[in-house]
Amino acid sequence: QDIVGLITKTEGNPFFVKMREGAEAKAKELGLELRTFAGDFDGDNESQIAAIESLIAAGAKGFAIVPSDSSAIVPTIQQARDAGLLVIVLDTPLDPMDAADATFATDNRQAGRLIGQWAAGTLGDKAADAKIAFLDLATNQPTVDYLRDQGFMEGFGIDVKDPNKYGDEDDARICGHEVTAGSEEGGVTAMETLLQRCPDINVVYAINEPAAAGGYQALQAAGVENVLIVAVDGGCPGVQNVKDGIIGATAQQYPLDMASLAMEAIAKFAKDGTKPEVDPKLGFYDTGARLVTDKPVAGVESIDTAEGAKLCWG
Amino acid sequence: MSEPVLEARGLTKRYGRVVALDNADFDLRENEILGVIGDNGAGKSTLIKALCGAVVPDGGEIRLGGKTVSFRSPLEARLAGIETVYQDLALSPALSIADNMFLGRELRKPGIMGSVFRGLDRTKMQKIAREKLSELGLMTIQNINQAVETLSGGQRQGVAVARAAAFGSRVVIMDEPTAALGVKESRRVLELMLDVKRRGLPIVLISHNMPHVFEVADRIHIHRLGKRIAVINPRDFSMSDAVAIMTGAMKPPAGVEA
Amino acid sequence: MSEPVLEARGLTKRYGRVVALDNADFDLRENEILGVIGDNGAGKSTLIKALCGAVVPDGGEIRLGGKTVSFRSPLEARLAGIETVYQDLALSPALSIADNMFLGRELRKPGIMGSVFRGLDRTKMQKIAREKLSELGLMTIQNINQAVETLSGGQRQGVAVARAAAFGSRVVIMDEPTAALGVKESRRVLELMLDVKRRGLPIVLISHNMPHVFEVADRIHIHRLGKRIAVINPRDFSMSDAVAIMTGAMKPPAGVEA
Amino acid sequence: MSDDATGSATAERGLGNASHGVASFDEDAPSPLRRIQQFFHQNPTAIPAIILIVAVVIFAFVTGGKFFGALNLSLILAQVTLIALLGTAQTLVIITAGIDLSVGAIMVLSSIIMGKLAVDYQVPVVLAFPIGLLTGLLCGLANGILVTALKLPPFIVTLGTWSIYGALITLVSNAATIRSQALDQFAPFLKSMGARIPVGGGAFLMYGSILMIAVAALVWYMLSRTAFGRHVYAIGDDSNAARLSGIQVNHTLVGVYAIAGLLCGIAGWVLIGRVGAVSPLGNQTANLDAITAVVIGGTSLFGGRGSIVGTLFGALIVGVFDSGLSLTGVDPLWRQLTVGALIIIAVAIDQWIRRVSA
Amino acid sequence: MSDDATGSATAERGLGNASHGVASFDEDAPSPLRRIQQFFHQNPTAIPAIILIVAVVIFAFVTGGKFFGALNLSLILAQVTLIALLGTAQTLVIITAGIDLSVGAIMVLSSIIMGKLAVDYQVPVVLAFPIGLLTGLLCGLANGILVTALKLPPFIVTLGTWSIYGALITLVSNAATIRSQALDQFAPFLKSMGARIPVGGGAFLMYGSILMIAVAALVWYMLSRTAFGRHVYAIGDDSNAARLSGIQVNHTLVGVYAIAGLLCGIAGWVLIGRVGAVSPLGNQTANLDAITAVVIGGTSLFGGRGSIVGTLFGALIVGVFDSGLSLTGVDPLWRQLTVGALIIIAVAIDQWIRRVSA
Ligand SMILES: Nc1ncnc2c1ncn2[C@@H]1O[C@H](COP(=O)(O)OP(=O)(O)OP(=O)(O)O)[C@@H](O)[C@H]1O
Ligand SMILES: Nc1ncnc2c1ncn2[C@@H]1O[C@H](COP(=O)(O)OP(=O)(O)OP(=O)(O)O)[C@@H](O)[C@H]1O
Ligand SMILES: [Mg+2]
Ligand SMILES: [Mg+2]
Repeated sequence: QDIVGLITKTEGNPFFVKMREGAEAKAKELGLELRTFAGDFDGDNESQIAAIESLIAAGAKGFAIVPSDSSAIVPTIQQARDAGLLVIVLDTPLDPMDAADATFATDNRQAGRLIGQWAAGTLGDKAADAKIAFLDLATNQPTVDYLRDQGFMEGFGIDVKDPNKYGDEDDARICGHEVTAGSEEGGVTAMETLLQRCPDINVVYAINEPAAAGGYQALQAAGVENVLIVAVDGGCPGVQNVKDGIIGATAQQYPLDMASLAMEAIAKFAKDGTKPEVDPKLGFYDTGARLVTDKPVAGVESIDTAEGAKLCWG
Repeated sequence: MSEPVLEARGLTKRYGRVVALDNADFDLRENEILGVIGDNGAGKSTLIKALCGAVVPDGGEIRLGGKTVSFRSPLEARLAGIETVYQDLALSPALSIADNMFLGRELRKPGIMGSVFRGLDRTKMQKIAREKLSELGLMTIQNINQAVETLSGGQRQGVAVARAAAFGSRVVIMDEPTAALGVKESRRVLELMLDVKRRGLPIVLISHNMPHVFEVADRIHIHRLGKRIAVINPRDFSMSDAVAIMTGAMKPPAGVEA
Repeated sequence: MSEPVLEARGLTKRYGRVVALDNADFDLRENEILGVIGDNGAGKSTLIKALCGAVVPDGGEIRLGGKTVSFRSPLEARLAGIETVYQDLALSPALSIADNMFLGRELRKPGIMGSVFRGLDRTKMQKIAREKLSELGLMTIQNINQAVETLSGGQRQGVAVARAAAFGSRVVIMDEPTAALGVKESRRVLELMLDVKRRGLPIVLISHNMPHVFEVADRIHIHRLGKRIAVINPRDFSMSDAVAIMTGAMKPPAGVEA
Repeated sequence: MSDDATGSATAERGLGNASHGVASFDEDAPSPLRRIQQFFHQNPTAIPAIILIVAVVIFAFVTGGKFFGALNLSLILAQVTLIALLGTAQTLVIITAGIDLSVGAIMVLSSIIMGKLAVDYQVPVVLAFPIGLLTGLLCGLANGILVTALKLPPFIVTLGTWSIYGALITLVSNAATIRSQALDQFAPFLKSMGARIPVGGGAFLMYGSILMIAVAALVWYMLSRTAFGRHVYAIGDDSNAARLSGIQVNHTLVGVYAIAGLLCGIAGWVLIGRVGAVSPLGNQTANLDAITAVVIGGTSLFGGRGSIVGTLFGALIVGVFDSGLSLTGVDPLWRQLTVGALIIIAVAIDQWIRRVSA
Repeated sequence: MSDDATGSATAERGLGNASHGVASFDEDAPSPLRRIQQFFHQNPTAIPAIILIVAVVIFAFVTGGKFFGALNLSLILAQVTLIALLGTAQTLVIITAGIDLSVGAIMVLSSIIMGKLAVDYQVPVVLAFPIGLLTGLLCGLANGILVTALKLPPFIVTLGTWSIYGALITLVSNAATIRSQALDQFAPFLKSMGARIPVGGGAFLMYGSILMIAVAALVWYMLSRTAFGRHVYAIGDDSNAARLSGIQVNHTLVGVYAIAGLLCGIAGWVLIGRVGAVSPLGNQTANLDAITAVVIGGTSLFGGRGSIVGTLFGALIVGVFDSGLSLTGVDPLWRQLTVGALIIIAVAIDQWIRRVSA
């Protein structure tokens, strides 16, 4: 039996739990022996290095990894590739992207753009004097954090200045950025803080749906109505929240697809040595991000929550 | 000879490779002050710790009022009426004098506040503590709520002694109660001991101060190398003989040999 | 009257609202044993701590061999030749006897191992420690590398006393060196003190044990309420008079009043 | 008495008319600074209170009054509620000279058990809720038993159980969030602590904050007015002396850890209300925040000294700094830096004041 | 001598021919269990060694020998290198009865200063490298000065500086990683500690591991063979006694924190080699891992006792468990749970053995 690996960022996040379930099912179907690893926290590079080393030592054929530190893991991935392993990066591309054999990911900037365009479209003329709160991930701005944030701004029509960094913009519509660690608790506190700075907030961008749910909770508690909340992820509770009108729209990702595609690619590589193809323009295989909303906006492609619920994870 | 109140036979206690108690015997009679003397490390403190539940002996038997007892904690010994002043005092520095006196036997408020809410009756405890301290004439404490750590060494010793004297109902044990005390303070503790004796309680006094022991003790238990080697009457022996027996310079004469 | 070796004038030290030293004077002469007596809390320990740099006095002057000194740490006093046995011993329990004896004055290996690599000459330190301990006839230590915490209270006191006696070059101060000791052990410490005196070093002995003080002291400094109230010659005064002066029962007679 | 027992007797003849007065010294007027120091020394909980007031005043100026908004003050109280609850649990443990690194994990685990039972298994909330609290109690009990029965250092025990409870969180929850709507449907009671009572002027009081204050008052009563509380202090002070004084040290310690666990369970309930959902994410820093609140509140990590009131002030101080800095528009990064510095400064002032003999 | 000083003199007449023998007791044969306990009591570092050996043997069986692969053993050594280095720094501090929560942050900060200077500002590596180490030293020095000059508890000081150094990491690095290629171009020296020397059979030795062992040996020498080391133990044992014995407590403490900082700087260098890049992320759990290694290695959190060798074993134990469990194919979640339990068990065994009077 060929050994394959799956290395995720953490253990506790439903996104990675789903990814692992997808990989497990696929590996079983293909007759592969799957070894799974995870870091202790988001950003735990050391554990991922150790995981790659044990996979090399175990003689694995290849592995899929969601990198915690997309540039610092590159030298270790190079080692694995030098040792003949097929390395497929999931969800968060490496920096540089071609350091992996293939990348199966959502285009996070595009996902951000989708919700930005949708928000701008929904507001219409009022977009010109919107007040936007940003519920971001962490103070050190990891890749997904700035990609989604800046994508949203692009979609919404805000000058992003440095496209790889948020916080340097001078658009008056931006109320402020607060970090949430991607959790409900963080979302509540961050929203409370931002509400004090601008009580007239009417658009909320959230890094993911838990942070959005927390933000909603804080808005509700403060009695602030009619706020447009957008997020990225597309987990089942998130889609449900879109359906319930809590979140206006979310950009859905497909972690199950990423994982099972990766397992198939490694199985193929183990059999005949062929490496997966990637979109030459994007530089990675886009597993797609679809906008889920029940209030479609002209010019922004979207699916409704019923369909979103069928495709959702976690 | 009256029946012993507290009696022990064949106590042994081992700390790793050190045998602190080696088949030791002990007898305390009604209404007496029993002096216990012995070299440093002879096992005196270990002996009384075994008697009051602070260490569980490896072997041997302890009888209180004729009944075999086996204390697994100082609390049990205390409930049986044995109060002890430990060599290292056993006070909680950050707690007040009153708190320390009632530690582990706090009084609760009467009525529902005490039974349901388990509230402490602090006024009553402070009153009793003040009474006990002044009744024993031991010292003039200005503030019964002062933390024990703010007291001088002598005053602390006083609190420990007063606690034991106030609450002992069967036996009071004092392990070197005057070691850190000045002349005046030592005198008060000796007077207190005679006072407690007058109240009918037997006392065990461990001390390196021979004049003190010879002054107040009715009988003297001499401890050597982990066991009792003699019990003498201070009226029959001179201090120098007691020291000679204690240090092994002289064989205990027949009749007093334990 | 010889010139004082160590002398202090008008020392004061305040702990919050407690005045531990209240304008206290002190004189130690060449080649004498000076007894210091006083009630608990009179300020004796604070006085000698001020003399050996362990506390910095709020005011007053200290002169060593006629020169004004002001020690900001025990190390400075030690470098000036003053060695102290503290009431609470000041040993490091987990370190060995030899380590404790040389703590803060370790010997380094000769040559490059010592000067560059700063290696300790453990063999030599152990040898000297063993020599000092047996030269002083104080005890038969089986293993000089034993941790101090495995020693009995008496043995620990012995190590502290031996350390001070071995390294003091100007003055040796002992704060209640026999408080925890048995009769035999106390005797050895007293002998050791006379021995140190024969070697020409003056000694300060603080003790609550009047017979001990009267036995070895050449002069007795009586401390009361934070200051020296008298200096007496033990040959001219009885113990009871000294105690009376010390406790305030008797006014210090003219001539000895400090 | 033997004929030669004369030594002490003769020495003590001098005691005949010894003065029995207590030593008294004349005290000259202390400097004003010294006097302030003395005041605080006698009223230790006043220190964090003063630091808090000074911080509030400064921020009120810097933010041009915005800080003093009724809403802002209400928010600060709501935001510190969880840390204050965990801090209360932590204070109990730290007074015994222990430490509990697992408080955050116990809180989240309890909230998940409640929510999961009520929503996914549709257990009636009258059962699910107490089972959730019981989970907290049992987790604390396990800590206490390991600490006393195996005589392990609390740091190690709770480091280990932190890992274990953390893994249980993921296992039990399957890393899935229980949504607000699902709670509304099956167990709105679990969300009740997040509700707010308006008190006028935009200010509000969260039910959870009221519960927190009630719990803190109860624990304060327990610590300062019951025998159990005296025993807790005595154990932290000197556990050997406490044992010799007849205190059942192990029983008391197990009790302390179990109560701390129960308080974490209660915090789990408040967490659900505050977040509006049951989520396995987050609260990784809750332990450290709680310990910080306790220490700023003047409780000694070496045990025996400390108070619940101090911890509440400690939590408020951190909350006020966080909120004040964010209102002045300080970037989260600089906020992190400033809060770090402020912790050190707050404790430095505290230490200076306590050092009465300085 | 005054005429009435007779008490003690008469009592001591009896001393004339006192026996001068040392007390001796007959010792009956101890049980084998007791004998094992006694052996370990006299050789405390043997305990983690034995635990380690037992763990290795068990894993070798369970994984069918795979665990014993030369490559696998090499990997474990490489993987524990950083924790062992930080643990060495932490051991120094913990022996003084302190704690340093900022070790992980200092390590990352030092690595960023080196990398940033060498790559972004193109400072020659002969300058950038020592400046990076100096950063570590200065961070440690700051900790030490705060602990001694302000007399603050080390827990608070390093909690605060952890926050501060953490913020500095983000500020200095601008949250950007310095890539492997850039290092290769401007400062390959910074990556050198990650290079591996093959030692046959697939096994290898990372340069960083050799450096770690050399550093640990040096610190071991310092602790056990120099006066400074004796003073460090004495301070942790009883800092007041140490001061009275003439030790310059504050100087020594500042030295300890500064050396710990320098060791973290060295760890930062190894970190660059191990990762192959300079990254501001990560190492949030490095503190806790290092403390865990120290405690499993038998160093007391209350100070005065402990050894570097123990810490190395402690780090290896955690590494072996982690690797062994992952080789047996245990799911990461269960692994977290098991490691938590194993920490408790390892320390429990250790405690049992140390309790010689049990
Ligand atoms: N907890 C302990 N662990 C190990 N050894 C101990 C312990 N307690 C006492 N010992 C040893 O047991 C022996 C007897 O000690 P013990 O304290 O009973 O002597 P003692 O007669 O009270 O002496 P002293 O007059 O100095 O108080 C000593 O050798 C001592 O070192
Ligand atoms: N560190 C301290 N902090 C506060 N008060 C202190 C401190 N050290 C001593 N004192 C107080 O100073 C006074 C003098 O104490 P000191 O120890 O000098 O007395 P002493 O004469 O040595 O008494 P003893 O015979 O009991 O040893 C006492 O009232 C004591 O409580
Ligand atoms: Mg004793
Ligand atoms: Mg004294």
